[in-house]
Amino acid sequence: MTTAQTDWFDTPVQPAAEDVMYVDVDGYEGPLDLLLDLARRQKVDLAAISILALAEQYLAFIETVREKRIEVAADYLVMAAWLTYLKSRLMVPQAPSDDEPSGEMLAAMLQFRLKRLEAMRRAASQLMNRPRLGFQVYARGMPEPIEVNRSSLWEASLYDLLKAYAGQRERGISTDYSPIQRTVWSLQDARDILQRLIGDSFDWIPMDLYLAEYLASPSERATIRASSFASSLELVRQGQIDIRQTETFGPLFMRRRKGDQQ
Amino acid sequence: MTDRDEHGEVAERHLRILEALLFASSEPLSANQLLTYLGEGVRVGDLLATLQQRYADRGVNLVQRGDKWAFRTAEDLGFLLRREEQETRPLSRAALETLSIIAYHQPSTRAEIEEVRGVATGKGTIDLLMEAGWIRMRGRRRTPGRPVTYGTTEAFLDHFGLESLSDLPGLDELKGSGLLSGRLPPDMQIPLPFDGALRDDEDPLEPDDLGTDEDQD
Amino acid sequence: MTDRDEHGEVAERHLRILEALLFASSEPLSANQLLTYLGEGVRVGDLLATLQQRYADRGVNLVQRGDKWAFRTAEDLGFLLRREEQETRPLSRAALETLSIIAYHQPSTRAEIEEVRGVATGKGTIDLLMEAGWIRMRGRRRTPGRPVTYGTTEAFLDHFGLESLSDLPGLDELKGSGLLSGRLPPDMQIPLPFDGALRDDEDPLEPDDLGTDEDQD
Repeated sequence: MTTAQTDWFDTPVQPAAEDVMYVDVDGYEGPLDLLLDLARRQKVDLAAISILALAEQYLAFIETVREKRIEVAADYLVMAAWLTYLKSRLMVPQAPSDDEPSGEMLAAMLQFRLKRLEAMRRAASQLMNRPRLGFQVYARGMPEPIEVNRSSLWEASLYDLLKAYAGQRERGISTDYSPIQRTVWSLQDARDILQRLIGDSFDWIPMDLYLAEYLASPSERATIRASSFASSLELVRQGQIDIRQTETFGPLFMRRRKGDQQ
Repeated sequence: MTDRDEHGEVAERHLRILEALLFASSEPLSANQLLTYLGEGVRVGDLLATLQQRYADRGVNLVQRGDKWAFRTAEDLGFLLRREEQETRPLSRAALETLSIIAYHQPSTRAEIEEVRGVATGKGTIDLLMEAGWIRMRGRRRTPGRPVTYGTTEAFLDHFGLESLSDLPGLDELKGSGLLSGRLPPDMQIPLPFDGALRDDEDPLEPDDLGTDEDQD
Repeated sequence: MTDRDEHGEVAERHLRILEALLFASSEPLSANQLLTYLGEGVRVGDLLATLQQRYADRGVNLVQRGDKWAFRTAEDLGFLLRREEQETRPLSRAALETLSIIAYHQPSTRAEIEEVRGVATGKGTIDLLMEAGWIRMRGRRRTPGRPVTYGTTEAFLDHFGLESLSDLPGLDELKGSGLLSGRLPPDMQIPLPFDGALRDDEDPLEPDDLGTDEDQD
């Protein structure tokens, strides 16, 4: 296992055996790292390690640290609890009815994880000791970059050009432009007018006839018709008038509704 | 005979073009990139093999990195060329471990890295390796939370002088001992580092995916 | 003979070292600089001459620059490292507006363009249109400051599918197509573009006139 390679990892300073219990937990990268370090001190192959002894060492370590009233990160306590459980599983023979994993299985799992972590560390170390680019191996020091001469082809259509021109000329015109005021009949106005015109007439008279006076102005025709029609529907709903149309697109006849009103 | 001469002349010209292009670039170039300078139907692979052989004993070698090629100084001259410069910032132990776990287990998620290390991985560690250009986000694992999967890059191969992931040191031994598996070895199938496009259980990253794990900050 | 073999082997090794050094160096190296890597008494000059000869027909050559040496792409392959690329981009609004004013009002000066646009026209916009080949400097206006006058080119007509400047639609046509609204002051006019050689108030450009406006930046 001893290799000539330098160990790339700054392994925590190995304290003398009797000092082991006083190592600060801060030096470790988590509980697995601590376990691995403790295991290494047993100076045997991880495959031959006593997981029970390792668990006891870990628990003792955590105990000492806590006695010294040093805060221990939760990770370490979770591992401690798990190891306590592992210990109990290892020491108490498994009942046949017990379908929890056996102590041996749990121990094997932990051993596997330790071996895997150690393997990954060794792999990292081997990677870093390879002839790396920029350290032992070099790329061309004076690369000759590919020169790209980029020329732009501009896109514009005659339409774009004319629009741009017209837009500017219009922008330049002094803005005494005022929007055309459109007369709009509000629904309320239309309703008032309609009520007034229909009055008490019980005869069917076409709506356009009622509105003839107003419809004379072409620019207002549409709004008058639309608003009046909408208002007439409201009046029908309120039971004030009746509406009738005898054919599609035919004239709309209106009259005051007869009935209980009087 | 004139025919063969002519053929040799054309090949020689192609080899010169490859030399020029590969010498000029400090980054590895793919056969396809090179092909655009040679013309349709030229067998770049054969030319590259010839060139590699020609330079095999020289002070500068033609090396393959993933599916790309580059000229690099010969490994055995490293001791001579070694410059005084130190690594600007040596990688932390956490970063190194994370890198090797990703390299040997890829595609791997953050949770898997943490499982191997037995400790939470700071976001900074992954970021640092991404910034170094050695790892990349590959996709998302098709499991709850859809965690991001990480893999190594071509720059990783280039930096560590590997032709492909199968050159990772000690890979066979690790494979044999079942240490690349997530679980206890015996009857388990042992996965190999995978740098293909996407594995069955991986989804591609969306273009706007920033790689934030849904269940993590 | 063994002696010569050994000699050859040492020389070969030295050549490899030179190759690697010259390849990896970020600047040309002198024989003296190279010597420090080879050891006392080595005839660097001879080695460099050998190396130069070996690479003479290759895609990269060993060249001497002053008293220093470097690898460089063979001159006849330099074209590989240059590439022309064309991209099409839409013309910016500022450029379109400027171009359209020049088209209708030519010959027009920068001040006149700015008067129509109501905003200052950057030198960059004019340069861009000149580069695109759509406008040219026609001459200088015979007014204080002697500003440069601009006009359109043949390429402009070509690009926009016009046979001549008189094909540019006039006021009525612009109104008819809805590009200009009906509510325009009655005195509004659209100029007829002038496409003669020089107008009465224009001077020709001197051959060495770079077109710098005297009263501007």
